[in-house]
Amino acid sequence: MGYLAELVVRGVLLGAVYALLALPMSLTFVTVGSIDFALGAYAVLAAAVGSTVGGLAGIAAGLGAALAAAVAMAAIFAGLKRAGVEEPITISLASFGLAVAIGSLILSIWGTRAFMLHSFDDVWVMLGIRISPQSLINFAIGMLLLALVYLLLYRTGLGRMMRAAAINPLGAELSGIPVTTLQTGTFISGGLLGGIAGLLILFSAGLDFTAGLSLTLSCFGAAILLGAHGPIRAFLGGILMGVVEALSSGLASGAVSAIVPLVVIMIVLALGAVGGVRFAGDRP
Amino acid sequence: MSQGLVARDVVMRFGGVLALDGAAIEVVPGRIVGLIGRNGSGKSTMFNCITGFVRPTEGRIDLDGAPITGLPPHRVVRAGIARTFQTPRVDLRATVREAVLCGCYPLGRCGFVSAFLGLTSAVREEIRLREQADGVLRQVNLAPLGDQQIGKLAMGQVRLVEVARGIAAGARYLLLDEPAAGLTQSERNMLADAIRVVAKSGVGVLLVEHNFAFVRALCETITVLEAGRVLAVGTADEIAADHRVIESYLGSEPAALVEPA
Amino acid sequence: MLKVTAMAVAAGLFASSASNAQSQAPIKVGAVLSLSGPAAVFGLPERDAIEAVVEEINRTGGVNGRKIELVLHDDKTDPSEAVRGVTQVTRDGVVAIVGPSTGSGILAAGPVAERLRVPLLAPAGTASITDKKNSFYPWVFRVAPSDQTDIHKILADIAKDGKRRIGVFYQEDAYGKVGLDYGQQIAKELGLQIVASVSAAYTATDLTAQATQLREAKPDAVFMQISISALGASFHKAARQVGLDVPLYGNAGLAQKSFLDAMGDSGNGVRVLSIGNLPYEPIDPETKLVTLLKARGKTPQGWGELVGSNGLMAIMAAIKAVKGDLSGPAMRDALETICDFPTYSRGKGCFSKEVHDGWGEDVLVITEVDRGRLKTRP
Amino acid sequence: MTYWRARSNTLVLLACATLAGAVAARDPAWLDIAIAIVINALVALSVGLTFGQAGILSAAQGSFAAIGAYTTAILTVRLGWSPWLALPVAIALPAGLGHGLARLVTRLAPLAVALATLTLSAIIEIVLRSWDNLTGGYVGLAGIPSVFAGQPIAFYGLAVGMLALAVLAYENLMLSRFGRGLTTIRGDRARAIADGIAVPGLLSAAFALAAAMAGAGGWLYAHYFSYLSPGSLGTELSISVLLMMVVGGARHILGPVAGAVILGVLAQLLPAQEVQGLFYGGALIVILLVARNGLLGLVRREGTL
Repeated sequence: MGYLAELVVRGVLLGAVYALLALPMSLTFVTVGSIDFALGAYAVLAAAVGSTVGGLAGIAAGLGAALAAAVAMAAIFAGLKRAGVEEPITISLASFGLAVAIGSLILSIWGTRAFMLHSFDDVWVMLGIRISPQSLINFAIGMLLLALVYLLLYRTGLGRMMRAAAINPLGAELSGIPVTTLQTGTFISGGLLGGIAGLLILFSAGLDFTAGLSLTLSCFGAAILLGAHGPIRAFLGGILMGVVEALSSGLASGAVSAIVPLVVIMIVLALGAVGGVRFAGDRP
Repeated sequence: MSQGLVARDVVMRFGGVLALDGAAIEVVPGRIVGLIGRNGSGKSTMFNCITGFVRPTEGRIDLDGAPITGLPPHRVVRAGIARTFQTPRVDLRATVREAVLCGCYPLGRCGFVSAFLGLTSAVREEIRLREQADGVLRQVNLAPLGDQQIGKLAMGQVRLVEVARGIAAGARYLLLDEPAAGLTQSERNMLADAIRVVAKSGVGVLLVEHNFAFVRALCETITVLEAGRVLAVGTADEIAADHRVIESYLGSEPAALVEPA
Repeated sequence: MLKVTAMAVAAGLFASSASNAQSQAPIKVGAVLSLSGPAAVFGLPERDAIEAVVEEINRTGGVNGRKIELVLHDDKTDPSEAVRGVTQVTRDGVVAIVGPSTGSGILAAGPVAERLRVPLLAPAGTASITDKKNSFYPWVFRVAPSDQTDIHKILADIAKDGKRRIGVFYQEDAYGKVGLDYGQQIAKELGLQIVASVSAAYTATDLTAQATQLREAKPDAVFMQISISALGASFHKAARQVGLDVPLYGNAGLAQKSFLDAMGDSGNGVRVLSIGNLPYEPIDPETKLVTLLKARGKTPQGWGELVGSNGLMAIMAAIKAVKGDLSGPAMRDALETICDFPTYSRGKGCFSKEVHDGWGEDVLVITEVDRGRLKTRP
Repeated sequence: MTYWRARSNTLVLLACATLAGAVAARDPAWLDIAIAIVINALVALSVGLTFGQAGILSAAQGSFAAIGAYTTAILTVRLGWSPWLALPVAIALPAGLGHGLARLVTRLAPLAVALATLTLSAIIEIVLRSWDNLTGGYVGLAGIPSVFAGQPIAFYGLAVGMLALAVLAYENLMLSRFGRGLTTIRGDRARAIADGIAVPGLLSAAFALAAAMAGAGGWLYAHYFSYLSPGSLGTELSISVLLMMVVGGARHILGPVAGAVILGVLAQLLPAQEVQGLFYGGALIVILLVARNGLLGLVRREGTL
C-alpha cells in the first residue's frame, strides 16, 4: 500500500513536467487550432544552452534561446498565414520542420552529450517517501504557471480575446480582435513555457538531443487525453500520464510497462468518444 | 397503411429541458405543409427528430406506414426523406452539377470494391447518375448553371441547388429548413415556384419557416408549435385568423402577416 | 614528442615508396555509420577516429604506396538507410566498409554486402550478426567484443566483489534486451541471482519509479545495460533520490565522457566496463589515437573511437595481405587470414574462416568513476 | 479512350516512372533510391486518401506498412510460403485492421484521431519487438526471400506497377459516388449524412483501402531489403509520409507521390551527417511557405491531378 502511494506521488511529480509542456500545447491548439511540434525542441534547446552557460545566467540564456526559437516559429506561422495557409496540419508540419532543424543544430553544436545539472544534494523525507526538493520545485512551478495561464485566459481582456479568436477566428477578426497577433503571441509563449520545462528537466532527470520529439509527443498525449479544451484539462492530462507511467514502470518492466500507458490512453480516448460525440445536427 | 409522413406524440428532452412535449405533424405526398412557431418553440427539434439527426425521447414517426423512429439519419434519407439546411452547407468551389451529383449518392447500386476496381458496372453507373443529376437540374431550372461554381451564385440560387440536391435521389418527402431566410423578394418567388414544381411532381414538402407570409403563400396546411406542443393546425387562412396564434406568434411580428409572399 | 612517436610508428606500419604513391589512384574505403539518430552516440566517435586515422595514414605515405580515400555515409540509425549506404559507397568503388553502426543496420545490410561482394567491418556487439547460419556470414567481421563477452566480464566483476543479488536496469531496445537475456543466462553460470529487472524507453523523463521498484527488491548491486548517457545519469540520480544505495555497474555502453559529465562528482564509485580507457587513461597504442584526435580538435568520447579505428586498421591489414588486385572478394579472403595486426587499441584482433568475432575480453577493462573521470582498475 | 482521359494520373505516373527508371537504371545507387521512393510513395498515397480526401489524420500508416511487411516476412521465413502467395495476405490483413480501427477512431475529434493512431502504432511497435518467437524481437527477421534478386530494375518495375495500380484504384474511387462522398465528409459530416451517406461505413472502407496500399508498400519493403526490424517501418515513416503528402499536395491524387520524390531526392542531395536536419527542416519550411497547396498546387488546379 505504501509502495503504491509512493509511486502515485512520484507519478504526480513527473506529471507536473508533462503538464508544463501540455499547457502551451493546449494554448496553441485553442487559439490556432494547431499543434506546435517544436515545443519539445524548445525545451531541449533551453536545457542545452542552460547547462553550457551555467548558473543563473544559464537559466536566462536558456530561456532566451527557447524564446528565440519560438519567435522563429511565430515568424514561420505569420509567413504561412500571409501565404494563405489555413490547414492546421500544414502549420503543424512546418513546426515539425523547425523541430528537426533545432534537433540537428543541437547535435552539431553539443554532439550526443547528456544535459544534466545538479541543484540539490540532499533528499527530503516526507511521509516516508524520499523526494528531491527539485521535484517539489517542478511541481510548484507547474501549479504556479497553470494558475497564471488560467487567470490570463479567464480573468483578463486579453484572455477573452484569445478565447474569442479560438472559437470563431473570422468573427473575432471582424470585431476588431487582432487574431493573427494573438496567435503569434501564443507561439512565442510556447517558447517561454517550453523553455521553463526544459530547464526543470535539466535540473531533475536530464535529457539529450533525441528528447525533443518524444517530449512533444508525450505532451501532445497529455494535452489531448482529457479533451483539448483548456489549460486545466491539459494539466490534469499531464498528471494522469505521469501517474500511469510511474505505476506501470514501478510495477512492471519491459514490454508490459511500456504498453500499459498506451493502452490507458486508448481507453481514455474511447471513453471520451462514447459520451462526447453527437452531431449537433444543423443548427446552432 | 396510409400514405404520408406522420409524426405523433413526439417528446424530446435535452437534460432537464423539454423541447418537444407531444408534438405531431403529418405530410402528404404532393402537398406543401408549413411548420411555424416562435424561436424555441421546438420546430427545429421536430425537424431534427423526423430526419433522424436527434432521436426523440418518446413518440412515433411513420413513413408511409413503416416506422422510422430512431433510424440513423442516413437511413432516413435513404427511406425517402430529404432535407436542406438553414445555412446552406456546400463546398463553394464545387460546381452546381457536382453538388447535385452528391445528392444522387443513395441511387448507387455498385459497391465500394467495384468502384475502386473501376469495373464497367461502376463506370456505367456513374454515367447513369450524371444523367439523373442533369434531369433534376432541368426540373428546377438550374440546367444552364450546371457548370457554375456555387461560390459564384446568388443566395437564392444556392437554396435552389440545395433543394435539387435534396430531391436528386428521388426523395418522396422534402423537409426545408427556413429556406426563405436571407433571400430577396424575387429570389423568394423563384424559390416558391421551384417548391411548387417539386410538390406537383408528387413530393410531400414540409416547410419550417419563420416568415409567415412565405408559408401562407405556399402551404395548404400549417401546424403551429408553442412550447413543444401543437398550438393549432389548419389552412393558411384559418391560422391567420386564429387569435391564439396571433397572440402567441404573429402578435410579436405583425408585419409578417401583412407582408405579401 | 608523442606526435613524433606516432608518426614514426605509422611510418613504420605503412612503409612504402613515395614514388609509387604518386602514380597510383587512391584506395577507397567505405564507412556507413550512424551520424544522426540515437546511435550517433557511437557513430560520431567512430567517424572521428576513422577520419583521423585515414588522414594520418595518408600523411605518412599511404598503404602499399597508395593513398586512402574515405567514402562516408550517414545511416541515420535506420536499417533501410544502412542498406542504401552500403549500396551507395560500394557503387563508389570501396573495397571494404566499416559499419553500419548498429546491429539492426548490419543485419539489414548483410544481404546487400553479400550480393555486392563487399566485406563489412561491424562495430556492434549484437550476437546474431556473426551467426554462421546467416547466408551473409562470410562477409561480416566483428571489430568489437560481442555482447556476451561484455556481459560476462562485468558480471564476473560483480561476482568477484561478493555480490549475489543483482538488479538489472536496461533500456528498451535491442542493446538493453540483450543485456537482460544474456545477463540472466550468465548470472546463473556465475552463481548470481537476478532479483528484479526494470526498463525505460530512451527518452524516459523520470526514472524514480524504476529505481523504487529495484529498491524494493533489495539487491546487492545493480547492473545497467544502457548506452544512452542521459538515461544512465538520470537513473543514477534517481537511485540516490529513492534510497537505492547499492553499487551500480554499467556495461560498456556507458563508458562515455558524456555519462560522467552528466553525473558530475556524485558519480564517484560507479563501475563501468569499457573498451580501453581512451578519454582518461589511454595506454600505449591508444595514446596515439588520442593525439590524432586532439590534432583534429576532437575530444575522445569513449570506445567508439577504438572500435571505429579497429575496423579501419583491420581493413589496412587486409589490404596489405591481399596478393594481386584489390577487390571486395579479395579483401574478404584476406580478412580471414589476418591476426594480431597493428591497431590503436589494446588487445589483439584476430580473424579466421571459423572466427569472425575479432576481439575478445582482452580489450575490455573495468573502470571506476572518480571525480568525473574513469580510473582503470587493475 | 475517355476512360483513360479521366484517369490521367495513372498515365502521368507511369510515364514519369518509366522515364525516371530509365535514368536511374544507369546507376545502382540511384535505382536503389528510386525503389525506396516508390515504396514510400505507396504508403504516402495511403495518407493522401485518408487525410487528403477523407480528412482523417492517421499517424498509423507506417504501422500498416509494418504489419504488411511482417505478415509476408513471417509467412515466407517461418512457414516457407512463396512471397507471391503471401502478397494477398499482406494486403488483406492491414486492410482488415484498418477497417476495424476506422470504426473506433472516426468517432473522435480530429486531433484525438491523430493521438489514437499514434498510440496504436506505438503499441504495434512494442508488440513487434516483444513477440520474439514470431517477429524475431528487436533483432528482427533476416533472410526474407528477395523477389527478383539481383535484378533491381525488375523490382523497380514491379514496385511501379503496384504503385500505378494503387493510383488507379484511388482515381477510380474518386470518380465514383464514394469519392464525392469522401470529399463531402471531409468538408461537412452533417451534409454527408443528409446526402444519405453512411459516414462510418464509408470512412472504414476508405481506411481499409488505404491500409491495403500501405500493406502492399510493406510487402515491397520486406522483399526488397530482405530484413525487417521494429525500427524499419513505423512511427517515423508515418510522420515522413505525412510530410510527403503535404509537400506534394494533399488534395491532389499524385501529390503524395510527388512529395515522396522530392523529399527522397532532397535527403540524398543535402549535406549529410549532423547538419542534415538543419537543411531538411529548413527546406521543408521553405516548401510549405512557397507552395501552400503543395507543389502540385503550383502547377495544377485542385481536383485535376
